[in-house]
Amino acid sequence: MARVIATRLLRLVATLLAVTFLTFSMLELLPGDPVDTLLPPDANRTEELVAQIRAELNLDDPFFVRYFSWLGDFVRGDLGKSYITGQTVADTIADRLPITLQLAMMSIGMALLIAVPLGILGAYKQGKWPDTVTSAGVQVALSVPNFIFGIFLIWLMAVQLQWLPATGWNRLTDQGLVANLKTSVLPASALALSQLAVFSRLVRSDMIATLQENYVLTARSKGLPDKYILFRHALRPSSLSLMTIVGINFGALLGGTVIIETMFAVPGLGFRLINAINSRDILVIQGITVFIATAYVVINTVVDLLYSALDPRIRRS
Amino acid sequence: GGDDDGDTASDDTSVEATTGDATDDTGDGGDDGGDDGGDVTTPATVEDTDTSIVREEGERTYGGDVIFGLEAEAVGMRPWEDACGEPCLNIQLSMMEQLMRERADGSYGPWLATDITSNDDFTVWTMTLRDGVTFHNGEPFNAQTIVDMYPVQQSGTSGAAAINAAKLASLEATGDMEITYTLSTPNSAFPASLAGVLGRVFEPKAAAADPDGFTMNPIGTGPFVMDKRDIDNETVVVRNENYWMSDPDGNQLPYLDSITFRPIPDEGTRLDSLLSGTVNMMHSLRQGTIRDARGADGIQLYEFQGNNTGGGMYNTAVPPFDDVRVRRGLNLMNNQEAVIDALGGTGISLPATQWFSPDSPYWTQEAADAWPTFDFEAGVESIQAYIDDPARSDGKAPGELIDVELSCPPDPTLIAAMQVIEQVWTGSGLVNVTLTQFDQATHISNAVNDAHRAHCWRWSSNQDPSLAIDPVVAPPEESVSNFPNFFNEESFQLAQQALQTDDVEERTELYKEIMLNFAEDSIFWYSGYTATMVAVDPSIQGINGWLLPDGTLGNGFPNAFVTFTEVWIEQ
Amino acid sequence: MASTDTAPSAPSDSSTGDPSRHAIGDAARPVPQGHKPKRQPLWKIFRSMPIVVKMASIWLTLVVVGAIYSKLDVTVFDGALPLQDPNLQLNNFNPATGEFGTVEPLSAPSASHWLGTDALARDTFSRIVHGSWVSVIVVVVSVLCGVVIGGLLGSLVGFVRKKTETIVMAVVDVVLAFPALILLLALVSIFEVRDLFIISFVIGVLSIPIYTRVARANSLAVSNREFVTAARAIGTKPTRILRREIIPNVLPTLLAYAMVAAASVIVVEGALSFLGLSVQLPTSTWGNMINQARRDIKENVWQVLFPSLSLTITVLSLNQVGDFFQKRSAFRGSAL
Amino acid sequence: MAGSGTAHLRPLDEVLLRVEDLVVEFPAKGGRVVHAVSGISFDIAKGETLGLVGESGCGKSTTGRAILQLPPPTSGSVVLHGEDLTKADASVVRSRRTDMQMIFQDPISSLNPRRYIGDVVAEPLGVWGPKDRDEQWRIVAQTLERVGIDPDLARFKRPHEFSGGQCQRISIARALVLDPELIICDEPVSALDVSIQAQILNLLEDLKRDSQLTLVFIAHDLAVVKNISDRVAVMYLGKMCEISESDELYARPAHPYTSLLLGSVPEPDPSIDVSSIEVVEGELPSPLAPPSGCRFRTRCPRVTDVCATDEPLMRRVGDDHFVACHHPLITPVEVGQATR
Amino acid sequence: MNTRIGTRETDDPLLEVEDLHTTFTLGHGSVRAVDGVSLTLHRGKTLGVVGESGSGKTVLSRTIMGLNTASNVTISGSVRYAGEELVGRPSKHLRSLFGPEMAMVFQDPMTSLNPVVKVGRQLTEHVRYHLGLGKSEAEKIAIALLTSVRIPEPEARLDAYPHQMSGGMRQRVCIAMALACGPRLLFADEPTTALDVTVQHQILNLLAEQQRDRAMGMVLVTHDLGVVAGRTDEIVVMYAGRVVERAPTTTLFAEMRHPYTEGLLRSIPKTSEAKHTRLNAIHGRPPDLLSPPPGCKFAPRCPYAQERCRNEEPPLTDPETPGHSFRCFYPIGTPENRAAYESNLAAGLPQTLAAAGQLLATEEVA
Ligand SMILES: Nc1ncnc2c1ncn2[C@@H]1O[C@H](COP(=O)(O)OP(=O)(O)OP(=O)(O)O)[C@@H](O)[C@H]1O
Ligand SMILES: Nc1ncnc2c1ncn2[C@@H]1O[C@H](COP(=O)(O)OP(=O)(O)OP(=O)(O)O)[C@@H](O)[C@H]1O
Ligand SMILES: [Mg+2]
Ligand SMILES: [Mg+2]
Repeated sequence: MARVIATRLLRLVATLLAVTFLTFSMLELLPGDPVDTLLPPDANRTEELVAQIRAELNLDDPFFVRYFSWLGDFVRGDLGKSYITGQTVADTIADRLPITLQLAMMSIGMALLIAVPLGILGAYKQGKWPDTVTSAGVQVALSVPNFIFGIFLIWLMAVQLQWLPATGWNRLTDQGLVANLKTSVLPASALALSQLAVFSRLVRSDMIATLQENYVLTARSKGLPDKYILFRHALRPSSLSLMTIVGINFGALLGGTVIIETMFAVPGLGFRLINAINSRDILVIQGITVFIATAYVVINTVVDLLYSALDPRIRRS
Repeated sequence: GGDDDGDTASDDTSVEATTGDATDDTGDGGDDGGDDGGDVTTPATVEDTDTSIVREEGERTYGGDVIFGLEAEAVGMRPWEDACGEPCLNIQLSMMEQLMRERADGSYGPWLATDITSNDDFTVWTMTLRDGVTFHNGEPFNAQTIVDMYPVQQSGTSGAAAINAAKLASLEATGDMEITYTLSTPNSAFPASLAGVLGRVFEPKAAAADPDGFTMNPIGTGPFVMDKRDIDNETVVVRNENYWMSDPDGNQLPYLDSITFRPIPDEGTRLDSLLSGTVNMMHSLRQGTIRDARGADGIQLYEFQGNNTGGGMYNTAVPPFDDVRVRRGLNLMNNQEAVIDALGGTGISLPATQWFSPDSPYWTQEAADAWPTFDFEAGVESIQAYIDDPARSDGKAPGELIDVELSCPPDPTLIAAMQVIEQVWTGSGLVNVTLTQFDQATHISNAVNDAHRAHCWRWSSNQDPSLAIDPVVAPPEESVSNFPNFFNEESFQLAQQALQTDDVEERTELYKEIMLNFAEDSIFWYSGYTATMVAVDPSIQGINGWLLPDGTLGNGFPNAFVTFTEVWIEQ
Repeated sequence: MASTDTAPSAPSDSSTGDPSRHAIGDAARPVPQGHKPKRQPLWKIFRSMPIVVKMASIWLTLVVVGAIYSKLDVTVFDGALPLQDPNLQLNNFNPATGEFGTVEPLSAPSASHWLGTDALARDTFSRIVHGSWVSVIVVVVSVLCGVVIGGLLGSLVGFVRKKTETIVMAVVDVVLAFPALILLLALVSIFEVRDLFIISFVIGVLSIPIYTRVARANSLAVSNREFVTAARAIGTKPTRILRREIIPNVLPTLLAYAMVAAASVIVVEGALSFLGLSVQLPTSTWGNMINQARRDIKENVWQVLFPSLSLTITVLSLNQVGDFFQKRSAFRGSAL
Repeated sequence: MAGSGTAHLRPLDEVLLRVEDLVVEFPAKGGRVVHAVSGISFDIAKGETLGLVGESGCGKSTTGRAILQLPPPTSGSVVLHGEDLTKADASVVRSRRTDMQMIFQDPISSLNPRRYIGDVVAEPLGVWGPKDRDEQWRIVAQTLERVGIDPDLARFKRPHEFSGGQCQRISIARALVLDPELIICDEPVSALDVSIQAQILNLLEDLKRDSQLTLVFIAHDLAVVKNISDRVAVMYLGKMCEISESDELYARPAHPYTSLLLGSVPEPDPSIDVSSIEVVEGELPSPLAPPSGCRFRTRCPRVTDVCATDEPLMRRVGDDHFVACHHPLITPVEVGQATR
Repeated sequence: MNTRIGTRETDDPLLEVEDLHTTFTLGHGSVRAVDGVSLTLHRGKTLGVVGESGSGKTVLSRTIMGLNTASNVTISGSVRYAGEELVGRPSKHLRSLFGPEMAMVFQDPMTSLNPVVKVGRQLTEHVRYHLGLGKSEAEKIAIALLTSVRIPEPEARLDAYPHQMSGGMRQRVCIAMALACGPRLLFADEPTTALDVTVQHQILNLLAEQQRDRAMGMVLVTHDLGVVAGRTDEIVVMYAGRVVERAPTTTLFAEMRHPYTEGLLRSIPKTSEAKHTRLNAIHGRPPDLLSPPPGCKFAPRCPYAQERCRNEEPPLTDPETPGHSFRCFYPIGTPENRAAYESNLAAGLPQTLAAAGQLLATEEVA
């Protein structure tokens, strides 16, 4: 096991190097002087300012020298600062990450909560009406883009029923759980819908495969009740690929909440990112991108390791 | 050199003028560009909207919180550095005050100043400051403050531009509470500059000590104090218990306990947020939102049309726009009514003929009459004349179509306007139109770098006309902001003259002449005046009629920014 | 017993251009010729579909036909066909007077405008038809990209394993690490890319890793099958094994997956449009129709509804058809 | 036993193939090594059928594949026609594969499900044979007829349209199409029903008789092996136990393992009292950590101390009967021939 | 729920199956996988079921157990366990029988254990469910069970996962699991097919031993005549879903009457025969159950088949020897059979030539 972890970590480091390198090159690929790209168009472009930026970014050094010094800074948590807001990128991320993280986790949690029972039901009643109905529902859910579902949610829950606020975000740390939930439920639901669909499809198909396994027949021949078989025998072997997808989705959500965050005015990473993109705040774009990519890689590694911890077959070998 | 650079973005208001599209463009630019024309189709609707400024009656009560949905986050809070559009002004002015403010009648009255006078040729201005004002951090406000602010302003992007536009050469403290400004050239509109970035008072020691930190923790003298700033989420300001101003009945201002500013970029959800009670106040610079808000129940609307004109400009340095026949022809073909009609801005904003809306004291009937309004046949004729001219400037053979590249930022509403214009121009059978879109930043830098042809633009300045007009009529080689790259000696002289008098009628006359020249030279095309809106829960009062310290009526809520000193919530 | 009757002109598979075809030796025994079975005709496959999948494939066909029709209309017929692109002639513009027609903007569905009109009084039905072009191109280009490049890479590494695999999969991991939407956003907005084909291509490139993974997994499974060992035992060159044995077995699954992936590609374009960052306007795309109509949603909900429905139904259909073919190819595979 | 030694090898010029000291190891997780085949030697004369039996996992398939260099063995030599394939170039090995072919256990999995039978069988010709397609098809058609498949019907059919037995015939046709000298049959009948299995065994016998084929026949069913083989080699955990002419081996097993194996075969004869038969206790040890000395010692009824320390070498116990055991059931014949 | 049915030790049969039919409805037709099977098993006896792949052995045993519950299955006929009719009973009732009354050992030990559940739990979960035992009691039972199937270090094995055991060991666990509640009837569906001969021998011995000790009735399903030869009291030979011959073991091997049984026996290579002994393969291949031939299902492959066989299905007759019945008009060892053979040989019927060894293997399959 230690060996597995070690090789996995080694791979992780290699991947991270490549990821950071690519992100770093982003600035390089832009046409023109990087200083031009970094400064807002109406900036007071004094000689000192330009010189200062060049010095801060070591723009006069060769590319690789700059990459490694940037990488060093990155490892130390220094991603530079925005020349538009003046805030450091690290602060920005530290500020936004909890929000996006919560959204991602909540939406995955909500999706799982509904998807797993649905998927099990579909597999258990395969071909019968409960399956047909849920499969159809899941298909539709899968096909509704989340921004469309978001519009609908706001219209229904905020404007018509006035149950939940339409926009905004109450930080868990400041306003407490209830207030936080009020603002987080809608965007999380909007994000959850398509995942719910993916998850329940996955659980259903894996479960169907599992239910055809001989060991399920064995369990039935032992006279165990169906519910017991479904949950104690079939669920765990059926949820291994679900775990991978949950991991991948989780990583992807860190960068995938852009639209929903903009729509619900949720001040997460995505919202900041789209603002940065709109104002061409390159260092912020770069910083957030490299962070998300890094997080994605790390999360997937962790999921891989967890996966092998969960499946005794893999754990052994 | 530095002067030219300064011109590109003169003072804060003119920064707004040039980048106005930019800052709000994510949301609004388009509508401004296209919306007008209300008067032609249903003028009644426009008149229905009561835009007169009156002081509200009613029992003022203390307490209450306002949650204000803004169309964008105001990232920078440094008046000397950051461009500040409408969302930003709302936040910034709740905490920082200006030396002067605009009155309802368009003149400027003192706010943190008590008085300002000039010498005869408007080159030296002496201002006395209000006594007994302190900053949120307890620092006193006095002449030294202004002196200390000056180097900070000079070092900042916005500040330097504002100094430049105001023609300010130097200043000195001529007393404890007295400042003397010396200008490089006459500027009768200097008080207007002091109602902008130049006059926006921030605590200079704190600013100098930690310039970047100021964005998170701005310190001014205003009625509200920064409480909590969570960028992109909410900025909370709370009542300044030591605020210096009282209402006419002697009650200490402000009435509100706090204001929470929330950026909600999505127009639809912003209005939904108001309708669902998530926020109790919002603003919008989009005509479509105004229309939707008009249709909604249970909210109170404040609409405003100021010196905002949407449209575009031609780069006359590039053929065929160097020929007035082309520009005039294109303008004559511009079916303003159709542009607005197609946009659904009908009944909200009026078609534009000049840089001032009929609300403005500078609006004149002559200028309106002189503008080449829609006359398709005349337009076709004008362009035909150019096309048939063997000496046509674009070097093509007589009879060949002219090429027009029309460029706007990629806002859906602007695109809609563009499409209508494209349709009419193409419809003449004489023009070959290409549409391009660039994001806001590129759009502006294209104009700055003269990489533009026919270019969407918005002139948004609720301020003295000189601030917006001067850079445009200045010689192109001296003024980067002369985006049309056109020089009319007469207009230039007229603008100079306008700076040498403070007589409103005289100035109106001068600016009218400039507008007539604009009509003659056709270096711009107009669509409509841009309406802006503040929509609130009906219990929120005091947005419309607030008073300057001298008891005169302020100018309401120009460009959807709200002065919160006297806002209260009706119980 | 070998039957000896020959069909002299029996078609043999790829040997059609072979000149020596009729001149084979061993005159005593005519060489038996098999009859190459015809590929299952499309209508037969269609008939075997469940009703929902039938409807889905009809819808997809309509979308493709609509896309081609609209392109023909714009390029060949110059807007002369019915349902012309409303962007060509806004609201019955009259070029003699410069006046526009009287079509009501934001109207509800009616006999003259089946799906109503948008804020510019453009016919929504025509716009949806014309908007399908973008969706179709995005799907075709990106799927081609993914299937060809990703499929090849994945099949290759699944078969070759060793270092090649390690390297390719590492690269795949890296590309996969970048949030696709963000890269696209950055690319489109910073690099000013507004060309439909380039955007589609970029989406395609970003989807390569997933295809590579799918192809690799299948290629791994196929490579472990004994017919691959058998081919090696014959002495077949690896490239030939790849071409003849691996890829034909990987492809059906990959294509079925592509159907499902295509659905998400359409949504990505929709999302880009929604943020105002997709192809050059005024080109109609479903995404930008939703985006443009959204500001009028309180006035007229139809204009958001119809393009959303088109998007949703297309995605749904792609999923359905993808599922169908996946099952079909799986059945074929396992029934061996 | 599992022993080594080469006492049983015949002179090189008498044999078609000689495998000497073949070792195949696979890397396993955690840096360990699977000792799949550990020093096996045998030879096959032309026209002979060598049966290879042993329990699952003892390295039969690995041996078969190593002969074809799929993958090449870790060490040892595979001499075909006097040429050592392990030392030959990859391209030479590839071309030598025309002389050696393989038939696999799972008839269905060994045919590409997406290709026509005609193409599958023609594949070796596509690589090595005439490039002319009609010429190819002529050969393919003849071969299909030889294995009892109607070429006309089969040409444009896919494998799933045939039964397992037919698929196995097609695999055999593919192996035959290049006229190889040696065919390695890796459990070609294990997946087939008894009634079909007999058909295939008969077919192989017929082909062998007609075309002077040399076969290596791998199977775990001792009865099948006996039926088809001239000589039988018994393997245990990567080693060779016993090799002998087959009637002799079945009549007089010399190795305790062979004897136990034979006893375990269920005979369709109700008169045999199954409960009296000796049982091999325990299970096959892991090839990751094979026992020292004789590999069978952990389950052997005749085990002594020497078995744990010394590896038994091949000794002659009969005419064509060799065994690697310290305590064989038949006393070894005294031969001077020392083993290396 | 765990009351024992028919506790009287009488001579009534433990299991009686009568005219059992199992039909799978598929999209393109229906498969009669079990087609009118009848059999009887007495307490403490072993019944062997033999037949080729696809002949319906597995479906038969699962149908008897009531484990064929897919929606496309139609079952008719009667299954009586200790006198109680099981066909048509709700699955809840059947469940209460599984374990204490009947149990099953499946073909493939590699897949019939849940890979992610510890062996200990799998061994006893149903014991706890049926008998309502506590954890520690269950553990004791588990250890006892593992010991009884001769798994070394049973305590340590409780926490093992199936993949940590060899195939033989897993099959022992499966057997222990089936025996856990002390069933009176055990189905063993090809319990050793996936195992090596040496291990197969061990497992079969183990099964026989347990059966003797517990006086269980056992149904041993296999395709290997060698397996049933020494270990069963009675044998049922199945072909294409039907029973073609049924007899006490010794009778069957001594005087088999059905041509299929004969063919089966003759096509098996035997170690006692000399090398290169030519095998008498059964010609052709088993029928497609979707469209079975009319008449006798074996007729197309039968060396003795006559016109009548091709049109008319022979009944399962029970002529002279008690307990021996078969489905054939021309049973082996009768003059009619001889005559049929001669005439077929003369006519050059391929299956007859094959049986006579006069047909080359290459010509067997048309
Ligand atoms: N590619 C491989 N990588 C690692 N180990 C392998 C590989 N191939 C075979 N082995 C191991 O080598 C040993 C011998 O395997 P082999 O397939 O030769 O046995 P076998 O005698 O053919 O068994 P069976 O009767 O099950 O086919 C086994 O332990 C197997 O797990
Ligand atoms: N669920 C099912 N649906 C359709 N047909 C089935 C199903 N299960 C079994 N069959 C068919 O029923 C017939 C009998 O199958 P069964 O599994 O009982 O054979 P078997 O004698 O056990 O064979 P084997 O020796 O291969 O285990 C086969 O033709 C099979 O295809
Ligand atoms: Mg093998
Ligand atoms: Mg079976």
